[in-house]
Amino acid sequence: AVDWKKFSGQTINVNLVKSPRSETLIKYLSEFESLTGIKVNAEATPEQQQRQKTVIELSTGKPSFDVVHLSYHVQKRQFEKGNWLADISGFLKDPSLTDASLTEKDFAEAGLLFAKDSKGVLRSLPFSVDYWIVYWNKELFEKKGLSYPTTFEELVNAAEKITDPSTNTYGFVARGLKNANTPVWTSFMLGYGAAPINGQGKVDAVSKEAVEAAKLYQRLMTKAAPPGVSGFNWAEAQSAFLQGKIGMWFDGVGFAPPIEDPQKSRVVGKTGYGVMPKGPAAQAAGTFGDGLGVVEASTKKEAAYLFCQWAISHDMGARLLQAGAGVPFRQSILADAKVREGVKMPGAWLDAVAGSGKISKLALPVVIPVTEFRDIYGVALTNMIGGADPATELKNATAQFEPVLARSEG
Amino acid sequence: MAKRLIRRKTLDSLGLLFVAFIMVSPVILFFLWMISLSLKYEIDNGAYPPILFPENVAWSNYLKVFEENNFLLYFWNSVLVTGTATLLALVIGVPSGYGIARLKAEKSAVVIMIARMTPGLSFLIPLFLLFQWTGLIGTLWPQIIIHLVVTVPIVVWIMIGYFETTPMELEEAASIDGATPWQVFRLVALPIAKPGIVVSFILALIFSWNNFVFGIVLANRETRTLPVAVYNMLSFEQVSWGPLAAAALIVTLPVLLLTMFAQKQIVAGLTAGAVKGG
Amino acid sequence: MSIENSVADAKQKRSKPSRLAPNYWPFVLPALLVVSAVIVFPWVFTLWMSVNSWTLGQPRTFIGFANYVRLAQDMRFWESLWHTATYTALSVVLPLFFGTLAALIFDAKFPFRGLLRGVFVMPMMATPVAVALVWTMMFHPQLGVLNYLLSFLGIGPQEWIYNQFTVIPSLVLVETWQWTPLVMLIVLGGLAAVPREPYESAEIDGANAWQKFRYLTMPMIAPFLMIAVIIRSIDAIKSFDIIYAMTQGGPGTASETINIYLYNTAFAYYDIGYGSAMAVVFFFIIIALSFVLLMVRQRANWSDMETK
Amino acid sequence: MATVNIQNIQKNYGAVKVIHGIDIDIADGEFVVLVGPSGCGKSTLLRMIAGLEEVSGGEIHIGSREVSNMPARDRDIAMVFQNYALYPHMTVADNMGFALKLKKVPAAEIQAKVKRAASILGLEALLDRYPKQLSGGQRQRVAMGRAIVRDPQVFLFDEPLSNLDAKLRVQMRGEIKTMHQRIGTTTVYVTHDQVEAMTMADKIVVLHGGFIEQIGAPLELYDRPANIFVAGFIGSPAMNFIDGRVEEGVFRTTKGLILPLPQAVAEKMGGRDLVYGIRPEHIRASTQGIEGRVTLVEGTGSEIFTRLDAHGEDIACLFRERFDVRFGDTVFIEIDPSKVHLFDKQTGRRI
Amino acid sequence: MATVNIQNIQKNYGAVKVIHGIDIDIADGEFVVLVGPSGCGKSTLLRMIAGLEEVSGGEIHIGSREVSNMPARDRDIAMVFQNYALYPHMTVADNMGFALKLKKVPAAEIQAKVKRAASILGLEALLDRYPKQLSGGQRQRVAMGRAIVRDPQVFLFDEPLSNLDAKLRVQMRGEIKTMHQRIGTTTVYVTHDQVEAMTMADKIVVLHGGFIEQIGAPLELYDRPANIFVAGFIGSPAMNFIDGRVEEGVFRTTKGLILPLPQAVAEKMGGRDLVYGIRPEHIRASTQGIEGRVTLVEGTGSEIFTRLDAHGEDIACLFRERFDVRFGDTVFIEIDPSKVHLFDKQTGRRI
Ligand SMILES: Nc1ncnc2c1ncn2[C@@H]1O[C@H](COP(=O)(O)OP(=O)(O)OP(=O)(O)O)[C@@H](O)[C@H]1O
Ligand SMILES: Nc1ncnc2c1ncn2[C@@H]1O[C@H](COP(=O)(O)OP(=O)(O)OP(=O)(O)O)[C@@H](O)[C@H]1O
Ligand SMILES: [Mg+2]
Ligand SMILES: [Mg+2]
Repeated sequence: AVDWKKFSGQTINVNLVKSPRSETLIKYLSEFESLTGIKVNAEATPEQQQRQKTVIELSTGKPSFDVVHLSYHVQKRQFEKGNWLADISGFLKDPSLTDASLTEKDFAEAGLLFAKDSKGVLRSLPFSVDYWIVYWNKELFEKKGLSYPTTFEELVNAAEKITDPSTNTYGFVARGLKNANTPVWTSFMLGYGAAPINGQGKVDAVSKEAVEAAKLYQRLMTKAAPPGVSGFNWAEAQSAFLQGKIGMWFDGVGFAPPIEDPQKSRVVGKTGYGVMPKGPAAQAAGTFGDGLGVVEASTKKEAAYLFCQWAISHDMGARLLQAGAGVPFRQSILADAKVREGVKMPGAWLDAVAGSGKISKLALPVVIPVTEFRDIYGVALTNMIGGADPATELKNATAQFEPVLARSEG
Repeated sequence: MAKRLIRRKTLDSLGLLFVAFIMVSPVILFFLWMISLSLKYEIDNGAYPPILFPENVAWSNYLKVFEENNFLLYFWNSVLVTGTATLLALVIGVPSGYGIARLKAEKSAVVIMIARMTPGLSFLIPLFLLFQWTGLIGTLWPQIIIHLVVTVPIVVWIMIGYFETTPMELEEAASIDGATPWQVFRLVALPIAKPGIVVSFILALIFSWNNFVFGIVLANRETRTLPVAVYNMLSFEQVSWGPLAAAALIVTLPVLLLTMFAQKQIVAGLTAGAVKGG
Repeated sequence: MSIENSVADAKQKRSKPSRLAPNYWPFVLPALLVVSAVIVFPWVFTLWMSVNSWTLGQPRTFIGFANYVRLAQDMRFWESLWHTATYTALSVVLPLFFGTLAALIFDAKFPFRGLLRGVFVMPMMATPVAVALVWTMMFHPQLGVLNYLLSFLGIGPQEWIYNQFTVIPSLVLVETWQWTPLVMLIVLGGLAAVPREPYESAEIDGANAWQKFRYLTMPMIAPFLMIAVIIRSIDAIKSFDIIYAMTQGGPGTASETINIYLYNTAFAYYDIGYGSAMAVVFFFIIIALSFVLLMVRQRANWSDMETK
Repeated sequence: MATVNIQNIQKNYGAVKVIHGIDIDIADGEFVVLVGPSGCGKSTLLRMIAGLEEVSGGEIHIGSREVSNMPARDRDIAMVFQNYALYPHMTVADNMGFALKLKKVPAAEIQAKVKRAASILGLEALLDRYPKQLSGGQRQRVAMGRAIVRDPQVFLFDEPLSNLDAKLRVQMRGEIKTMHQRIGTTTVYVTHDQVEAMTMADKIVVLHGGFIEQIGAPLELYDRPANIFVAGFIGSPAMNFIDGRVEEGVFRTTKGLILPLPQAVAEKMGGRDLVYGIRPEHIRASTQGIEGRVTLVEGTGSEIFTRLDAHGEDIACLFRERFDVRFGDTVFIEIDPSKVHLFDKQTGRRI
Repeated sequence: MATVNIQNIQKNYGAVKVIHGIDIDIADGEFVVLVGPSGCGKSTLLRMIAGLEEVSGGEIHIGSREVSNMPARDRDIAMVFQNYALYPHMTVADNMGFALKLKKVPAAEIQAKVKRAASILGLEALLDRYPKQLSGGQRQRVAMGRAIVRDPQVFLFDEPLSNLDAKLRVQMRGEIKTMHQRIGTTTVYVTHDQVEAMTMADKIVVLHGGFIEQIGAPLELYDRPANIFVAGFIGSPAMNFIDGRVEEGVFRTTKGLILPLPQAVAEKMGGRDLVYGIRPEHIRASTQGIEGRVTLVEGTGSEIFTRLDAHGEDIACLFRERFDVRFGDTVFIEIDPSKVHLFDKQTGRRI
């Protein structure tokens, strides 16, 4: 069994991204401290800042933290290349450190893919998975006599039908702001059976499928989305949806809790949660995820590992899910009927999660300059909302991005 | 006739009052809205048409600010960073303003102005590395030191203006009276420049208090200052305009109070100082 | 007498410390040292990095001026330069206009003047980040209070910072809102320094109110307006907090100024070398701008009134 | 050119009455000096004539027009201010041409007029300078030039010389006088310097506390001051005033000193409490007469000013003869009885 | 108290020579006035004595000490500035005691000394006031008090009266003189006002362009000015200077006017180009003699100042007699030959 008290007395610093997930961790931190006797200094900062700071600190070789929370879809390659994360394969196999229930097999496929580096070495523990789903306003759908779309075609139709600027009502909203909007497009692309970077690591964003996906994006965002959407990040989109003026909102599964909070929402109980409709080539739920890693430079790797392990433990994962704050990567938790019973979110949400899990696909390429990728194509997408031709925009963006990619990978 | 005159004058000044009120209204509107946001639940904050006075007042927004974050610690950090940076700036900036004014050393003033012209961002990485090598990261010192880049130029600039206007003869009189240069400065020049010192103190305080860029990179959980903490209220996956506005209000409140309280001095000092400020 | 001797002699004469005039350098030195200490190292570092290729987490290599060459070919940089120029120009002109207007009003006497002036000055004192966040909420195209207010004037909803064409004007609106008071204070100082007597002369010479403003006030406060222009330009060109907190350069790159692009390059792409080159160029642009403005100021100056 | 007619003019600032109903008649082309101690209301009066200050009562006529409620710009007057009030941002030429420019006079004509005025004042070489590049005297001349160019009905001057040093003051007052002789515009000139008033005026108006003390030609005021105030104000060094009464044909001061009186007067005034006035320059040194101990000697070469303590009375004397006196010496003086002024003790009026 | 000895003192500002090697000996207790036109270097010289300005050459001795390179604070002098330079943040008492406080004199002793000085100057009631609560004259006295308290070896004054109005100036110059008579400290006093110089000085030093023109007692300068500059500078109104040469026992001006000369002089000077100097107050009105047309009249009651155009020469006259002259009148004047000064045309030196 795990010897929790072995590193009692040590102090570790934990650097988290501010989100409902990290808030759950912080909320129950005292449990971990009393369990292990390890003192934890945890701080959660907004995503953008946290990313900047952790990278700067890690690159100096003397980071001020032992555990780092990373977004796989953005930072995986970068962290690998910098050799910033410790190899924890050994810890996972050590029964005095790892609970028997935790095995590689328990993780969803996408999670393992995320957690292991290109050589197959385990560098982090997958913490939470984020599928993109469709939040839909049942009231607005009923009014127009519509039902939840099953294909992209239907999605567009429904969105356009619901849209009525005279009542300030719009059928569809998603991120339009540069950078944040790229995953929307790449998620669509999955439905066309394509990805922006092909298997050889080459950019492939001017394919017919890519252009089709971009056209879909353009159509939805220009015909059915509220004005100013090109400046919307998730926050603006969420605000709009919460006020009941939006038919469908396409974003991560983790944004659900405020929808069911009467202090924040006018759509409590009126919201449907739908799996991403089927595209012409495939049905796929864009998947993102984050994990917890032990910093290579840390001198308290074991204690840090204990923390990571605790964070993704059965109990903590259950709490995460039940609060609607996130979805654990561990199948055993999702499968546990007891856990499912405790979920506070509507059943439809859980169904959407489960349904998405079955068609999960990584939505962003695993490269170092993810931010540049998102920025460059994000600008192209924003331009499309402004009316630019998708094919040309994508071509220009690709021309810009190729050298960046070459520089970083070369 | 006199009555007619008086009536015309009051009309004039009422007209001016009206125009001034129009000019000020965007300010009033803004702060009113800020207060309103901070007192509403999310559901009212997103409402359209907007609600100015909510039915349910959300005092909890303020509670949340103090509960969820270590706001008191950040407040204290801000006080320490700003206070120390400002006091240090006075300690070195006031004599320097004096020296520059007396030396007519415009060139040294330019060096100090360059600090003002340098984009703040370009300090960040080098200084972060520097502070890490020196092991200061994790303390408040990096922020204090970097805030000096903000405070010292303000103090020096305003003080140059003040010392240039104090008559040289006073100091000559003092030196004839037997004062050493240091005594001349301490016993004569300094007391006379008191209003300038107060103003530069207030302004340095305000601009240091408001500084945001430096804190993003140099501060961590223990050493974060208020503006950064406010920005950190933005959390992923949860809009929370109410607490955000409450936090924003809490940060600006001390400064706004100070402004109201010392507006005469600030106006006087800034007009005098700013005029020199080119 | 040898040449060396005479050189040494000359040197000695020049450096002969004046025995009577107090030595003021000890007063200046501490601040000079502190400021140099804080800025010199960053500058050396930045200059050195700008001739290197260095992305955080990857090895650093010396590449000479390649970063600068890349910069010259970087469309996004040129675009940001253009954004910076328009942003700066607008952020100078508008506060200048409104600030002058406000100064003229607050120079007159009327009830509650002090109070209103105090309120008017508040925006420049308020914490920019806090201010920016509240403005963001007010700009929301669907739910924001600004569109609501506009609807009373019969103006349809605007997209404000959410539209690539209106984003810079909207940001400038905030910038104007925040920094008009500074201009007002400077001009107020100018008005206070303007002698009153010429107005009586002008009255007797037959000038009406507009003529007094046109021929006396304007030219006499011109030097102060120049100062306002200089201060405002330097601040506006470096503007960061507001843009960063409100749009981060978006939509697209429609509001990406050099400072924001610089920030993104260094802190989002971790491309320190390239970012440093950008910082160097940016700094020289600021210096050049200040220099030009100072020259203009010297020319536009009918007197050195403001230097007394 | 025009007459200026001031009728029962009053001025209050709030509850404070500053001018108490004053009448002055100024003839066409006359040079009138308003003189009086600081704060007596000279500037206020002048500014009311100019239209820079509103009247609280009474009327002002310039020529045949009632101007009391007319704005300054319509009164057709020109004014030279104490500190000249030049437009600091305009050249000398622009300063002088400004009024004409406002009247939309063609540029060529403006230039011609400015040139003419400049040549009168010897400013030709300075037309392109800015005020701050000028000396005090030059600025003063520009201010006058600005007035001349307009060819107004009335010139107003408010202490135009008080910012100049002594030498320049003497020179400029000559120039102003000469200019007036040449162009003959009606002029009202304010000063608190009685030498200026005496040397320049056709007519002096002595103001005091918002009332007129006396109006008259300079020598009239010197020879027959209407009251103690005017007597003390006009003449430098100031007249000696000694309290006492007329007894047995002489004047006996309260301290017991005996002073001479003209015969005729002595007979009429017996027994009244009076103030005895004698100007320092009307006292002669002598070998007999009134004895005094010297308490101050100031010699300038051409004159010797001394103060004597005579029987406890402090008497100032101005001697034109060169003679050797020192602090503490005892000297004798004589007073010319015909130069004595007598004033009523209560009212201060001349007798 | 001490002597002050100035030897070959020079001062350059960069390449500009402002003081050209000056020697002045000041006896213990003497009151020396430095006088001269603006910019002649008076202040510079005084400030070199004070130690506020470095000497570029030469030596200054105070008593037996060479002080040329001593900082001001060690020279044991006191100085009164033109605008008094009172410390605005200190009370009158603190202002006066400041120097003693710096010397670490015990507080009780400071208080006593301040009290004594205050009583000399009549400042007892004002000791707790701040400078801005004082009138100009009171400030002036505080500035003197600050000097007195220290009981220094030398007092220096730089135009201490020039900011006061005429009346007060006369009064204060009396007070300064009186104070000097009482405490007898060696004093160097700078002014550009020749009346001040004449009335106050034991010895006057006339400076001009960084050179000494003449050193002497006041009447010496008035009666026997060493050169044209001093002759023109001392005396008010200024002396008339007329170019010409001595021919046949009289002085014939370049324009042909004949002026009288003392017999003895006329004989010696035959044929030389000279400048003829006569003071306006040494010209008498007459019924015959030199004829002139009046170009300016300024009467103050006790005197009449006129300028005459006599045969093309401009002659200023000051008449003490009252007589009626008008602009344009023709009058006759007489010159007392014994009061005539003659100067060499080339060198300007007195002959
Ligand atoms: N705006 C004002 N409000 C109130 N009182 C005033 C105002 N202007 C002048 N006074 C008062 O009116 C009186 C006359 O002032 P005025 O300026 O006319 O004096 P003056 O004779 O010109 O004096 P000076 O010789 O000092 O210029 C003074 O007692 C002054 O205090
Ligand atoms: N710091 C300086 N640099 C250059 N020249 C100077 C400086 N100070 C004074 N001078 C010049 O030295 C000369 C003498 O100046 P100083 O002040 O001694 O004159 P002054 O006799 O006191 O005149 P005033 O009566 O106007 O006070 C002047 O020509 C002046 O321009
Ligand atoms: Mg006046
Ligand atoms: Mg001087």
